[in-house]
Amino acid sequence: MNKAISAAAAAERIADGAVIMIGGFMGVGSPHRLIEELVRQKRAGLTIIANDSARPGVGIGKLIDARAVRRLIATHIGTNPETQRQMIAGELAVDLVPQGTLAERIRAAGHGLGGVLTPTGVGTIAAEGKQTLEVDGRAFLLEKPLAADVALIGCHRADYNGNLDYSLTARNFNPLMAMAAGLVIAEPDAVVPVGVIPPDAVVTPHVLVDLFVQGDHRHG
Amino acid sequence: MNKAISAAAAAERIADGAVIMIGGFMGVGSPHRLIEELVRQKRAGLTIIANDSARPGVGIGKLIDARAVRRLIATHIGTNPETQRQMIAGELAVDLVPQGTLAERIRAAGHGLGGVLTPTGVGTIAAEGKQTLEVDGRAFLLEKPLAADVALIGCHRADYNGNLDYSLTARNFNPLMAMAAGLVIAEPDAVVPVGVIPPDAVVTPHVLVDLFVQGDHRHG
Amino acid sequence: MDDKTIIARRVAREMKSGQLVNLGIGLPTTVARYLPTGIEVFFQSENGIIGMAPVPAEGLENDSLSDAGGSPIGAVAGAAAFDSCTSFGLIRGGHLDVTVLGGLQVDEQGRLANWMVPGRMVPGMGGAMDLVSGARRVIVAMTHTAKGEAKILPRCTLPLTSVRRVDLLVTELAVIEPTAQGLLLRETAPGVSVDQVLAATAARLIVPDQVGVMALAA
Amino acid sequence: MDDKTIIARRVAREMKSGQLVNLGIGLPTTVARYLPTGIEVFFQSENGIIGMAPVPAEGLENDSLSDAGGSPIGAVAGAAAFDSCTSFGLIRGGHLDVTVLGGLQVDEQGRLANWMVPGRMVPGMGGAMDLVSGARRVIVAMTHTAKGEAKILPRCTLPLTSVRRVDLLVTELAVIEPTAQGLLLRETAPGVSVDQVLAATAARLIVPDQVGVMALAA
Repeated sequence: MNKAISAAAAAERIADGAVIMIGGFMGVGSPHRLIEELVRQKRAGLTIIANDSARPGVGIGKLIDARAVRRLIATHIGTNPETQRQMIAGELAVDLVPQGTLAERIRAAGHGLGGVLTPTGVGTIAAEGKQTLEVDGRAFLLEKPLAADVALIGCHRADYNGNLDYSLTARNFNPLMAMAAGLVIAEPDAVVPVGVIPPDAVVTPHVLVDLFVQGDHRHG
Repeated sequence: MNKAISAAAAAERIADGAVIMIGGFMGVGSPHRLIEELVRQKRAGLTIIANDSARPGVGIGKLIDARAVRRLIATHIGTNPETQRQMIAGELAVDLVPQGTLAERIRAAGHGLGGVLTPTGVGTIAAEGKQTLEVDGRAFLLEKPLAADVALIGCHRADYNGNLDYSLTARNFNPLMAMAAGLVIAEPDAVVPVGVIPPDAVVTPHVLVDLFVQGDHRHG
Repeated sequence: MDDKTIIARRVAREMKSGQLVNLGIGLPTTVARYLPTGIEVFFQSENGIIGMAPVPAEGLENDSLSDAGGSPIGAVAGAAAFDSCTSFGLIRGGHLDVTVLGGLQVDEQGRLANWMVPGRMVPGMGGAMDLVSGARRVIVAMTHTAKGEAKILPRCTLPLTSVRRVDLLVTELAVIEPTAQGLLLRETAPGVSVDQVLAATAARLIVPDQVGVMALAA
Repeated sequence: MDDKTIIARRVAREMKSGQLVNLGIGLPTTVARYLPTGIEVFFQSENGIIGMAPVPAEGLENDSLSDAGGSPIGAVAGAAAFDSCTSFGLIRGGHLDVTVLGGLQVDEQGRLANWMVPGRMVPGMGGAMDLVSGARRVIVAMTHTAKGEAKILPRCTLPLTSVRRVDLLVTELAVIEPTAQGLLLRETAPGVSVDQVLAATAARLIVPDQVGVMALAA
């Protein structure tokens, strides 16, 4: 099963209006080539689930600039004035979620859990519309799983089978999202033979990865 | 802050009647020297939280043999006839928990969650005494966090600060337990200088580890 | 060919290349021996690995590498190791394509009991409840009867492993597919008649006009 | 010394060796510059690292290594990298000793509002709600007033970050400890009188017989 694909062909698998998780934190660890292909192919009406929308011209910010996004589920948009402008103008719906809660909701979807109870947000605006449960005398919000049609994963290496590893803070939401979407497309910095990533270093096992983007070749 | 300690001195920190998580799966990845010290020091009345009790004479089985355990919370005792004998004789209380649920309950405690909703066990004996919640039309059990006084962690390497890595299937419950107990004692195969375990390979960050057992020295 | 070999060889034919498969301890484990040529699957062991393989030779065992029964295993190139939460996240989250499990009883609703006999044998459920609740496809591999007693019953008398309907039941006599309408007899073993299967089954079986003959992997 | 430097230098004195510390973006980040000699703490950045350090020299930045604001950082020997669930597990699970956060308002119950001004500024809560709910010790580092308006109020007019009472509030004028009884004035800044603090504070302050003078880290 050959999972290697060009960024252009990978992006073609994604429909207008799709719900897409995109890894990265302020652009660090985001799958930049896939994002650029979605912009180039003029994808529209997307729902994006991500930590943030980075800055104009950077990472997910490029999708915002291109008005490809109808709804953004994120933890923070303070660094992107264009996201805020579109939100205030009513062109973009933004759901703000506490960061640890976003991580757990994505994980819950990927791990087959019906939800998790978190103390974060109890008694605040973040509790609106949510069930508050008391467990052993403490109050928690019931946070539901969050899944997507597609996950776009930035990673350090992919082996030919699709095993992935990550580098430093570029890991962030990527491995969580790789478990929570119907179609998982990874964009590695480098592709390596099977066995090069040792078993203990594999963070995302290959069975979770449907496709990975081939590298640009620089061999002489 | 020097976290290095002998197995004997580490075991002395653990009181009779303590609630102890012990990593390992059929003995693989268990902290064998710490277990042996608890037996040697005649610790009694313990509550052990672990995947299994291995076999007589092996791993946690040694604590069972020594009648050090009053209560065992585990997923499987079928491989240890002595555990079953003590249970049937009423000498040992055994709580059986589905394996994925045990893992999530320990994780929930370590991650500050009030619980998780799992489909596992709905409509079975495992649901007895638990709240069943419906979320978006599906039934789930509310599983509560499980914490301990002490966690005994088997690992591959510890650096001087207490960062841990693991090898192959010896990882199992160890990193989960290292987040879920008041006192965390690691037993590495080897101790290495800070920096030898690269940041991406650290599975248990040092801040979680209170003490680690020094190696037996074989230098010439 | 003994009963267990028949079962393992028939189950082996259910595997498709690229699938992630978890085989229970005992009979299910032997399915790996009979994978048809050209079929390459990845084996998960719930204690924390994808890419389980036999130890290639005596003396090459590793203390940190075992199956869920604690027996030494090997690993293929490209194996991945992980903790118990991730292992069961793969199972519960629908990332495991197939699990093959032994059984004590299966009922007319296709529900499995395989983890305890109250008052007599209480080994614990281990990973079985998660596997049956979470795997995309659950195959039960068990002998049709035990000491002459039927194990396929109108209703399980033993505690259930899950209320989820399993997908396929393979015995030495038959292949049965639990459906919303009931237990559908798909195939009989070579030389076994439909009446022989019915006689050995306490549950009602739906017998279609065409019942196939079990083909066994070599 | 400007107001923000006074605050950062006072907060720095709260750190104890061996602690795991998370510093918010902006003013809180500057606390790292003023750690007293001999105090060694570990800095977590919620985007997934323990052992954050400044980049040692220009040109040594790494594209895969940044703080929660997206700015390049370095790492100490013995740093650890992890995913967002683990990062917030550390925070929510009580493994983070101290978080230092900026504030828009703090009320008499010691509750913080720091993530939005409805209709005017909606950056999102990022990790702030988890940090305030989960850290063992929450220190708010903020200017005492904004454009002459009090920020320490009987009740926050802005949406709360958490209903949890924060542990310490450090401004350029005072150190205030929120308690079950109310806001306790612990220290005033050098040259600042109790009356000056009271005048700049809309909330009721409990003024003990002894109010100390803020000592600042060098």
